[in-house]
Amino acid sequence: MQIIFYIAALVAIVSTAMVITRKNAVHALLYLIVSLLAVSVIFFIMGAPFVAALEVIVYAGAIMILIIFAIMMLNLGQASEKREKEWLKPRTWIGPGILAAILLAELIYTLNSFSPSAHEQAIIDAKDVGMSLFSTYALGVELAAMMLMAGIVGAYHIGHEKQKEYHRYLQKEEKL
Amino acid sequence: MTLVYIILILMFGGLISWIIAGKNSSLAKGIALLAVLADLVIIIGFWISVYDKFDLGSQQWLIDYRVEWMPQLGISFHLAMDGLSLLMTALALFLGAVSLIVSWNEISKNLGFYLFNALWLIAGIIGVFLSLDLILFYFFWEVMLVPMYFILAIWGHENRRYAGMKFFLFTQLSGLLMLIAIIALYFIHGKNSGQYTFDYFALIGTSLSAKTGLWLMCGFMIAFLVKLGIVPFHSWLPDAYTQSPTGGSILLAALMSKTAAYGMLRFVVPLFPEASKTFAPVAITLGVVSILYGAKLAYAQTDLKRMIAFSSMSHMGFIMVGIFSFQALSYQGTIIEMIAHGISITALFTVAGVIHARIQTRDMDQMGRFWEQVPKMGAITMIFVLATLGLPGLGNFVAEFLILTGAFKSNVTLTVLAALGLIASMIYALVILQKIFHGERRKEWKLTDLTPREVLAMGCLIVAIVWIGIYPQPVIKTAQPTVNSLEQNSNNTTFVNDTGPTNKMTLKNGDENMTMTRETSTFFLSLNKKGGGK
Amino acid sequence: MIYVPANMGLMLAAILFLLGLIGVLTRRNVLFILMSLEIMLNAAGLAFVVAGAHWMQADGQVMFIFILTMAAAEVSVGLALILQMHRHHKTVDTNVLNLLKD
Amino acid sequence: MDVFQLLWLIPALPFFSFLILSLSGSKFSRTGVGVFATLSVGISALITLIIGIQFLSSPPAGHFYEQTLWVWFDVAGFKPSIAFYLDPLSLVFTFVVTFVSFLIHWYSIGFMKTEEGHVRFFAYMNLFVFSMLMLVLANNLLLLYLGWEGVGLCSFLLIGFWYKDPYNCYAARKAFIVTRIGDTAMMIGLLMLVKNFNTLDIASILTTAPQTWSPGASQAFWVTILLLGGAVGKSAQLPLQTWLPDAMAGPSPVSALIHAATMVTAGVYLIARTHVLYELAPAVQTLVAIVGAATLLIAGFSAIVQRDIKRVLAYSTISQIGYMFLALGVGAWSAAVFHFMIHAFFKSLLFLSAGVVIIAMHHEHDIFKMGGLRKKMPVVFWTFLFGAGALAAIPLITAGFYSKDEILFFAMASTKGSTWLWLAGFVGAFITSVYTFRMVFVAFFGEQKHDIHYKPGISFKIPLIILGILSLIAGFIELPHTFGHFTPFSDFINTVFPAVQLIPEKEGLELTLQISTAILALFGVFLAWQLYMKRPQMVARFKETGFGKRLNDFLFSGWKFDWLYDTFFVKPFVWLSKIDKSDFVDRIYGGVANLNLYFNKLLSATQNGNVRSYVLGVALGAVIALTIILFL
Repeated sequence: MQIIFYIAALVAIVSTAMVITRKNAVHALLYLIVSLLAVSVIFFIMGAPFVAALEVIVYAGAIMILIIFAIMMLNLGQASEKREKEWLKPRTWIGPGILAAILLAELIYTLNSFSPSAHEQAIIDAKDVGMSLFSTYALGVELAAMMLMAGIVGAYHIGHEKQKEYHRYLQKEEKL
Repeated sequence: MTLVYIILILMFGGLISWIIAGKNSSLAKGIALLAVLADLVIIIGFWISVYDKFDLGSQQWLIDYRVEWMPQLGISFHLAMDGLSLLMTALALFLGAVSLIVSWNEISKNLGFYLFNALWLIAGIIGVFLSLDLILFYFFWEVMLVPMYFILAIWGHENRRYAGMKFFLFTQLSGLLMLIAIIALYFIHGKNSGQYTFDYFALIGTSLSAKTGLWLMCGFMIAFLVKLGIVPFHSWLPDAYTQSPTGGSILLAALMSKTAAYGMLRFVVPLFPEASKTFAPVAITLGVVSILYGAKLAYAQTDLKRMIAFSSMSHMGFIMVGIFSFQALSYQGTIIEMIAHGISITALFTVAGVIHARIQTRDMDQMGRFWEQVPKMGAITMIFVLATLGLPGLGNFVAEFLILTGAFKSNVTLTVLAALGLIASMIYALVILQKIFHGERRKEWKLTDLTPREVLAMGCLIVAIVWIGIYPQPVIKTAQPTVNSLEQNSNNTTFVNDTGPTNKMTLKNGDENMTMTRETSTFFLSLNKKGGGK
Repeated sequence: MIYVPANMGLMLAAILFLLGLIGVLTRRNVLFILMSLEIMLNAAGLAFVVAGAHWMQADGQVMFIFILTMAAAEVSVGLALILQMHRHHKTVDTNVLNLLKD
Repeated sequence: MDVFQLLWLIPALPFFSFLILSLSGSKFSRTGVGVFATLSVGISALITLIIGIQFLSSPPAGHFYEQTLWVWFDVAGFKPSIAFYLDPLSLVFTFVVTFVSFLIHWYSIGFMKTEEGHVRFFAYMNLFVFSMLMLVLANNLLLLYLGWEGVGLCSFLLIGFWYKDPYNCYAARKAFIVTRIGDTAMMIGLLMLVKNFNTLDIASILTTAPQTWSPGASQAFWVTILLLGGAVGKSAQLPLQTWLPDAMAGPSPVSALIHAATMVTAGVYLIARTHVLYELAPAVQTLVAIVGAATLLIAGFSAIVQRDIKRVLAYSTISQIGYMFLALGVGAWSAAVFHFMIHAFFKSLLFLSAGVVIIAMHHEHDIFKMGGLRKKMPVVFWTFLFGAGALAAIPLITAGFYSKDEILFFAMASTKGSTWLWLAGFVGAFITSVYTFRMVFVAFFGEQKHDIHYKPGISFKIPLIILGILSLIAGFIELPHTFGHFTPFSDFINTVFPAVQLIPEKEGLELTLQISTAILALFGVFLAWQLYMKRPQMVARFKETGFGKRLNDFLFSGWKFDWLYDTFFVKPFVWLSKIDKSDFVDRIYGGVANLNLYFNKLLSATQNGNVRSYVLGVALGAVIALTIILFL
């Protein structure tokens, strides 16, 4: 039944490739969601149902929605699609492509050098994860909480449109 | 303890005047001057009290003060004084006092910090003259550097930051080379004798192979050559001398360059007798090149301070020639030159500062016929211009004559070339006098003659230079024990060199080194191998 | 619960990661760069989970959760920045925003 | 009391006077300064006279007296002292220096009456007298060198006395530098002497040298040639003679004292003082003679075409010192000293008279703009005529005849002399009388071209008259064999010098030589009269021709020596200074700094603010790091 893994992997790779080549942001985002869902499938078949669920809920759900909101606020239209076309010239692909190819080759070379023997698998469910998370990694959880807090405050502060306090005659010119 | 007090008085004086300067600037200046003068009185009192001892000639060291500092590393707080360091300390205090007096009104911005730097600089210089532990020596060497950098970069003239940076880079880099050499010497000595120490007396007998000795000596020499401003390491010198405020120029040219000459006499020659013999022809050649090239450059300048700077460089060439001739005559000449040049260059920079304070320029093309308005300044300048060109009866002549006499005994051709420097020095020296004080009036200036305070300072300098010119015997007598030991030291080397077995050993060492050079060109690797071989 | 060889899983993670890297390197639109970053983070998380499954330990998943948290925080701040950038400079082109230079 | 103990006062008095004048000269009255300075030198002269009489009446043991004041310095057995040495040679020089200085100081009181900076003038003059006395009285060569440089300094200061004119500054500088070149040679000579003898004490060098060196030793050769370098510099002999004509920029008393009577003869003194060394180096001694002969001719020819009265005198000074060198070179030591003394009298007289004329003519130096001064200024005319007569060696009645005649005779008859040397001197004597009387006739005869607005006062006249009388009668203390054979001077001074070795067969020529020289001198006067008084148009016409013009220019510029030195030494040096003003070594370090800056620019180009290129850098780093880990 490994074929499921390979199909899911293929879907993930193809959709990811589509993400980075799309001109329309919304299309790219949809492909990204597909890719995330595929990864979620892989998680599930590898015996990690909890994170599979998280992947769908948090990643594909919350985060992607956030990005969609952002796209909406940016209001990128037809013009941006045209511009994307200009920016995505084949020339720009060459360097990163070669680099990535080299890296890939090296990784494959490394990963091939160890071939794990098939052994029994166990499902690690939410309970196990939770036990580990709140005992061994309790400190990490605290830190992550702090980071999230900082992220929220930061996002608010940065995203907040500052009140401009110019004289009313100047406002028109100064408004960007 | 006297030696510690001398340094501490200066350091505390500097601190106190820094603190006070915000409230009462003239009191701060007074305290600074008082600290220097108090030291000067101590030193002169001490000199008078020991003056008769120099006749015996047996005891070189007058005071030897040593306490452990970091015994684990073999570093001790070791100060000592012999005739040479006595003379140099007295000179440093005398000229330090003069430099404070002549720049009395020059500094207004941040006066307290200036006084602090000036006093710490003098303290550092005196520390260099007195310390006999190599790490302590290096410490004071750096203590000198930092205040000087501040004086140059904060209170300097228009191009001060460039000059300050150049000065700092040159001296710091060369200082680090010296530190490497010091540490290498420490390890070699430790390996040879099992006693790891930075103490001068212990290290003085370290036996080194010809090549190692040469390398280590080069580490020391480069630091000293840079400070002395010898071609081709002089590049920082004109900029730093020119851009400093008057007090800074005086301390730099008159005192700091002397620390290098002192270092050669105290460390290079005794620690590396054979290497310095080997190096001597190069050193004398560099000295001669400095004399002639410095004089030539001096002639070409229109900036008064720059010209004086190059003239100083030219005179430093004589010091090089004197030290590396290894003759009693030239050693004495070198010591007198250090003193006489210190005095005359102080006076010349003072004149440059005095003129700059009055007309805000150093460009000699804008000066001319000053004698008409300021004859006193002209007459005083003339005396020191004459000293610079080596007029008999003034200190520099005695020095240069003795140096040349000694050098003539060891190398005729180079000495003749060095003597040509006497002609060259006259050519540029007369330009100073005639462009500023004689000739056409190129611009209308309103000048005021020297104030009594300036006349007093210059009067002291005149008395000193004439005294050295016509009766230098006290200086010679004081330096005699040191010179004796230097001479003995170089004579010993000659003796060892003349015997057969040593020659063979040098030859063997040479072979060994040649193979090593083939193996690796890195100096430290070869050092390690040598240690391993033993 | 299917057995998946760990090297295959890691290879997938590597491929995804590199695709994300290519995206970061080639796209000029800052929004796409952000998405590509998400891909890379996700790939990293995948690698952790694969490794955790291989060793039958919960730690891999714990790490994934941390990464997830970080991604969330990063995306929120990142999007806020993008919005400000668009507001002030009327562009989403990273090449225009090169004030961070010598 | 032993009068010899007063010896130190002779140089000390002018020195104290210098100190007092330079420290508080402005407090004196105007004439007070001059009188004070003159008195100090006068007392020195008086002490010299007393000591001289004592020396003559009861000479000290060994015909010398030594007085040590203190040890200058003492290093490794080398121990020069501040000490004085009095023997007949230094006594003669001291006497001439103090006496002539005294007269010139006296004269200067009037001369400087209206000049600005008179305090400075007298202070320098006193310093000069002090230095010159140190030079002649020094018992060691280092102290002599002190005086030697001191007189050079004073010459510099006094040539540039009117410092406002850049030309005077140039002349002063030139004099100091050119003589310094010689001085440096001399300094090297001193170094050699120290190396060989470890002393610079003149007496001990002169006694040990013959024991250490055999005649013709190379050491002796080098030492003497280096000392000769110093001598030719100071005495303005070939090839360092170029400074003296320009030195005439100074006031006339200065020219009289320094550049005629005393300082320029220091070279003669030096060679005479170290005569033992020169006898050990016969080649150099011959060179001295050749230098003297060549100089006297070159300077003589140049003097003929000069227009500036002081330049004529300057060239004649060079030429006369050439005679002294000639005498030294042929071993006629006492003749050289004798000529020095006579020359000091008549040349200072000539300069002082010329100074009066110049003042009277409102600072006009050109003799062709003078003329007819004979009637307006009779005293000056007569004294000038006496001086000129002595210079031209008018037979029998002038002192110059006796001294010059002695030199010419020895040039021929000494074992070290030759006919060629004599011939040079002989031709020189002829030229001398031509140019001397050209000057006299053009300036004092003919019609008056300018008004005289100043009559010399009595303080001018007395020194002139005294010197004029001396120019006539001083020669009688040394009469030749053919003419009385009365030689107290050489008897006195020959306690220092060995007698001249004569070639027996030439001894008889003396009378012939004397007569021919006498006739030649008179013929020269006649020729000058013909050329410049009777037919001046002849000379003018000759000057019009191409050759004549070029010859005139060539001689006028002093045989183009200045041009030569300018082209080969001065200009290259100045050029070198100009192109390398800011030190090429500095450029090298600047280059290192610039190279660093360049690399800095290269590296900072990578920091272009483009986020993606930074990421690229990270990726590249990852590739490299991985590659290294995996494959290396």
